[in-house]
Amino acid sequence: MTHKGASDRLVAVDELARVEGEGALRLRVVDGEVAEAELNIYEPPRYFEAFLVGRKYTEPPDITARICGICPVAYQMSSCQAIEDACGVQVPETIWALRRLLYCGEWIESHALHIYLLHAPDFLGLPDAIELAKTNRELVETGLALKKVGNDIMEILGGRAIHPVNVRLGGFYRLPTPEELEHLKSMLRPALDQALKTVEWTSTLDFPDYDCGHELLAMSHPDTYPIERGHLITASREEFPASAWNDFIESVQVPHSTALQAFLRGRRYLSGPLARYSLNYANLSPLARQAARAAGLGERCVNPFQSIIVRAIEVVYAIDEAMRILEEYEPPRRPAVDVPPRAGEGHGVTEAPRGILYHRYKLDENGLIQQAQIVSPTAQNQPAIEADLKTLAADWLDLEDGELTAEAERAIRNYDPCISCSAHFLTVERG
Amino acid sequence: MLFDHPLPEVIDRAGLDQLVKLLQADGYTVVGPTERDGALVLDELAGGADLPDGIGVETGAGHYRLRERADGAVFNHSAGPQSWKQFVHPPRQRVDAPEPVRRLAFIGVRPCDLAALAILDGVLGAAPYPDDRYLARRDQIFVVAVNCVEPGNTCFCASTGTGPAAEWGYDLVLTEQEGEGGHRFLLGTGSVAGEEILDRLTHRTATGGEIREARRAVDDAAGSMGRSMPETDLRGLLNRARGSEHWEQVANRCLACANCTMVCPTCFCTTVEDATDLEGDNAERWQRWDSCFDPDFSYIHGGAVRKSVGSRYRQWMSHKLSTWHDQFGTSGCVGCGRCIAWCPAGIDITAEAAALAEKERTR
Amino acid sequence: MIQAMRETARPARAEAMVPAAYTVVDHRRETHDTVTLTLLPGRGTALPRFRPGQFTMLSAEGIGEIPVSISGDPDDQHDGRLVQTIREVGAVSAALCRSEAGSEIGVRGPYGHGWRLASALDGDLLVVAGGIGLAPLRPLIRSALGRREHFGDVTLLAGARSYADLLYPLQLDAWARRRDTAVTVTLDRPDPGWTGRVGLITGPLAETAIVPERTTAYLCGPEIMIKVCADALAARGVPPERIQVSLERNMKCGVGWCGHCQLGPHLLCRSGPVCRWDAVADLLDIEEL
Amino acid sequence: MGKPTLAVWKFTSCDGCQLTLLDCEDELLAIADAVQIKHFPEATRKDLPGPFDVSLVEGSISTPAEAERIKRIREETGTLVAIGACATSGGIQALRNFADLDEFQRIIYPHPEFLHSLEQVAPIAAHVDVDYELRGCPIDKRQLLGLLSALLKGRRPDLPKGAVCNECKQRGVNCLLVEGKEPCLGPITQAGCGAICPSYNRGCYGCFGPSDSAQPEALIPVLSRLGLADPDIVRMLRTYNAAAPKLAAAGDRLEGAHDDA
Ligand SMILES: Cc1cc2nc3c(=O)[nH]c(=O)nc-3n(C[C@H](O)[C@H](O)[C@H](O)COP(=O)(O)OP(=O)(O)OC[C@H]3O[C@@H](n4cnc5c(N)ncnc54)[C@H](O)[C@@H]3O)c2cc1C
Ligand code: SF4
Ligand code: SF4
Ligand code: SF4
Repeated sequence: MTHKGASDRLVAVDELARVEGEGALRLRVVDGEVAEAELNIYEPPRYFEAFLVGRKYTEPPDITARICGICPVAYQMSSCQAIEDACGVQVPETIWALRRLLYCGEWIESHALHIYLLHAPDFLGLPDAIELAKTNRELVETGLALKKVGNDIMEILGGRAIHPVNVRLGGFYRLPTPEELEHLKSMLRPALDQALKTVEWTSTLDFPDYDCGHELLAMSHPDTYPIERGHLITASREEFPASAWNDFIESVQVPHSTALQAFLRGRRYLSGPLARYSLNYANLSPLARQAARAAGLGERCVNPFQSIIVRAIEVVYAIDEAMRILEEYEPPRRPAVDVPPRAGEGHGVTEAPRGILYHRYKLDENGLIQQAQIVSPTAQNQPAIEADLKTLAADWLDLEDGELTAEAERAIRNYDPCISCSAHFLTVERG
Repeated sequence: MLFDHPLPEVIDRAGLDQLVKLLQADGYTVVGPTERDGALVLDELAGGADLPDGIGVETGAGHYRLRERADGAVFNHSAGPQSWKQFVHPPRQRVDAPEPVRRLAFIGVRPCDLAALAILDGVLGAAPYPDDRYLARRDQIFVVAVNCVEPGNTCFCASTGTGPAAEWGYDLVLTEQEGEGGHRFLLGTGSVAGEEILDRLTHRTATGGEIREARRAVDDAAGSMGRSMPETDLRGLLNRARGSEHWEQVANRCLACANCTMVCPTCFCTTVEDATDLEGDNAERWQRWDSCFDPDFSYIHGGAVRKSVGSRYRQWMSHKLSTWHDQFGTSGCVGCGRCIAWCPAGIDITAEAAALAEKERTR
Repeated sequence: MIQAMRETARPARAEAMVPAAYTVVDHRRETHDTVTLTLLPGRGTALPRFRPGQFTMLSAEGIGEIPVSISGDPDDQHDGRLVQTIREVGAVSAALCRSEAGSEIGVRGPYGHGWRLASALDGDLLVVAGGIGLAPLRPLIRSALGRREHFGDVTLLAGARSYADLLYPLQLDAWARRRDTAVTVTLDRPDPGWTGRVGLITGPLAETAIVPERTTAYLCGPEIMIKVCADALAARGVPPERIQVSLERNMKCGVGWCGHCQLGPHLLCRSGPVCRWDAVADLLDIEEL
Repeated sequence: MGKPTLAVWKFTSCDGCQLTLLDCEDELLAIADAVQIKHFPEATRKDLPGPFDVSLVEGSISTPAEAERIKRIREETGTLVAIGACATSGGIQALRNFADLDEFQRIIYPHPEFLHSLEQVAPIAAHVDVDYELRGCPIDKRQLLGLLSALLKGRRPDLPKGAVCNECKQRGVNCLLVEGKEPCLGPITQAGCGAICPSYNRGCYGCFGPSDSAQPEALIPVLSRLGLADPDIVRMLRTYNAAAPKLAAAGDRLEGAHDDA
């Protein structure tokens, strides 16, 4: 048994709750100092990159979606992009618009899930949203309604909310009908209000003062807030295209994790809402910026606890953006352009709700996959999460074990880690 | 009874649009063939323009393609994936609550499908336990039949005695003609309601030549069916074939996917399931199409009676061609060919019947 | 598919599929898995009188509907009462078996062709029941015993797995005590102290003296039992048309619309469940028909 | 009598099937009213001890620790429902059953010695008795709600065993195979999704796994006629339910036929 204030103690949570996938947490205190802080990812490995080898180039959008039930669209978009890149195919803007719309659906769904069902209970000292609903049913209902709008977009555009079936290389299997798009518009309008209310409500929560000192990595696009396209930028003004990924990012295996951890030229870094927001504030829609200001946020926010506000702002943005896309929608001439196979290598990178998702494929001339590499957001954020834990834990040493672990879990949930997808990627062998 | 009608009338293509409009004005939802996703389906028509002018079909075993026609014919196609069954005996219905009934006008019912409706009437509409829901729907239907002048590759209604001429069971009957004199439809009436509509249509009287041409076209159709059932006592043949090893052979090709039963205009089997909400209040009872190919179809406590695919195919084919007679006094097959065209494996009921007949002959 | 619900004429009903509400007035446990319910109709919902061998479709609301034979006395149908004996094998039968006195269940029927008794007039009756098969035969026996003078010998053979599984033991006892009725019970697994017959029902059947040309046989039980017994009787010269068997197939509607209960040419809900052996013997020989 | 108790468990999987429960936005609070959720880490920190009236089990068994854990869950559970392709056939990760695990580990991890994997990825039913299976990658929301309301009411869940084709025809979706548009696994795939893919002009890729009466051998010639080469057909059969015995066997035979040639 370890006690509060003891100078040597080990605190562990075997099964982290309200995160996607299976992870554990370990803090070791030696001589009154936090000696180790580990986010253990023990999710069993599934070897995706291995069995992708030998599969056909048309398959990764569906297969890699199965890496993560929470952000399948991210996998579909990054893989489509990488393979289209390898095949040298340009997809028309009209199809990009639909892809972005689908991706907005995933952002709305995933962020609403995290804000209301996973993260909010932490601020209120409750075990879950069901308890929250007992005191504030309306609030939870708002969250669920928002989440549903995200799912509606995915169901209509993708056929279903989890592992959508309508995405293919070059575009879609079938285009949405005018009635379906009208229906979406009618769903989105009321959702915008709910999203704005969400920003307002999240901004009233209590936040510890804490600025993480991590490097930030996000995508950037000259014209828009980054979702499905762009190049990479850092807070220290480095810029590189997806194709240079492996020159900048290195993946390392650590014994306590089935996920490989990623470092940017040796530095730990943060990707996800805070990084996106802080590096792309100017490209948010006016409404989203206004909501941010009203919530008291500046153009930069690096307090992981406040990520809940930033997510809410991104939901406003995604709804706003979805409505814009629908207003400006012009049906593509064909649901998909042809993507004939050729030998080559391609890179794809997109912004999953919880951070950057990188894919790389090497194809032979028949379109069979020779090599696949996937770097998931949580693999990238894991070092940053552990660093936060270590820093923050120093302030918690007076707490009882139960309280201490609750605080630690909360620090982890700030990142909306998706452990299902973080386990087991990254090709280390080359060639 | 086109040819018995004192003097068939004639309408042109615009008259067809007018017919649709008149029916709509009378409160009917007009349903007819229309193109969707590469097939001619039966769906609500906004107007006559939704009809498939100039679209033909090419069918075969497990094969269906649309093709452009040289002429503008509207009704010369066969064996679409749907039948009128879906409107009178819908795929899903609640059986424990009343349901509003729509007035439907069917446009383009081919003789085989008229026969199929008559068969369903005999199955679901007959005493002592008529399906009131079925009858209520059936009651509200206005039927515009078309005589068949261009059978398809999978058609065999001539050998089942259910076509190519529409004999009865319609309010109006059309015979489509092209060529000299333009695109036109000879129009006969089969009911008072049909005559009333005819009175309001722009029409003229058919010429003797037109009537003779129509008669010849339908006669020719009888001789140009893509397929035929073997000329034998099918009822007895299938009765005797229950123990045949042929069923095993079919089972190797059959997918047990139930497509044949779903597309068949006379297959009527259903199952019933109860549903409740999470609170457990609000119980509902739903009926939905079922199929003798479904593993649970013959389930009784302890296991299904028909476990093998062969026994299920035997059940299906025997029911259609043989035991239907015992149960309902007619054959269950009207020769529309849908089950042949829409079987992904291309299993052909006429070929299987021929094979059974051949086996019996050579034994 | 057409969505619009434009013109609404008169609403469709499915009279034949809507159950009448009956109240359970008596719930009697017969064996560990079998219960007999006595049902009374609600006001104005009484169904037509039943004949021995007919069945009803019983509903447990929100759970489902199943066919169950009527096991009550056909000469006691006052107030429209129905007596039915149900063995619990799955969800619906379990829910019905749980229906305590006072609860409501849905009933449709009575349906089907029952036992033909008139054709047996002045002859001998041989009743062979296996397990729950005694339930649909009880109304027949009661009917016959109520008109005892019209028949010659009346013999009942009943089989059960064990004494604990035996249906209506008191009733069987009472019949056995009548001088004009021969009752033999046989158990597959005898309990200690059981002095009666042991083994399959085919044993006592073989030993029962019959005059084939005078005998009408009534059989109900597992299909395999029916087959073996009917074949044995036919072999002993009982005319197949005078062997009556009650058969079971999946039934969803009970009125000939659902197609599930086919046995070759038969829709068992209409031409059965009681069939003449000459009409079904060949069919039951064919596997998976 | 207290409320029925529910537990949701995760094994090797993507979380998508349990997310389906959280995706029942309109019903989630009603579910929480109707049952007591004892264990569902994705949604709650609360973690109450068994027994559990109903356990929803997601994921396949792929490590020795998982094989132990599922036994404990079975012991504490009344009705155990395996949810999703991973839990009912092994899921996509069972593709490694067809390959050399050591080599797989080497491709991805510099230090494979840190990993603990069983030789074979297996469905739940390979390790313990399963009462019901919800198929699909992911499961279908309506089927999940139907199952829960049926279990709450004591009804047999309505889980059709026929092929996806039933749903195409009942929805009025035209057949892609017969129209020669797309290869489709619908005729051998268990119904339940509502024929989503065909309704999006795409052939079913079999995420609900083989139907009860699936005859993959009868579909192979149909796919060949559409121009698929044998390796393409093998890949089609071997994706989301690769280890389902019927699909695995058909794929093996087709591959074997090639090796001989
Ligand atoms: C004419 C007739 C008379 C019957 N009489 C009696 C009786 O008096 N007492 C009695 O206990 N049982 C009787 N049965 C059997 C009874 O209907 C089944 O035991 C019951 O349907 C099982 O339903 P379940 O939902 O409890 O079980 P499950 O095994 O879960 O059955 C699921 C479904 O399968 C179907 N089904 C299963 N078994 C049968 C079956 N044997 N017959 C028809 N459908 C079945 C039903 O649709 C049922 O809802 C009779 C059956 C028939 C056909
Ligand atoms: S059995 Fe085939 S040909 Fe005959 S009516 Fe049915 S679908 Fe048409
Ligand atoms: S599209 Fe596929 S699932 Fe649908 S009917 Fe055709 S073969 Fe069956
Ligand atoms: S059609 Fe097939 S692949 Fe598509 S969702 Fe349904 S079962 Fe899955």
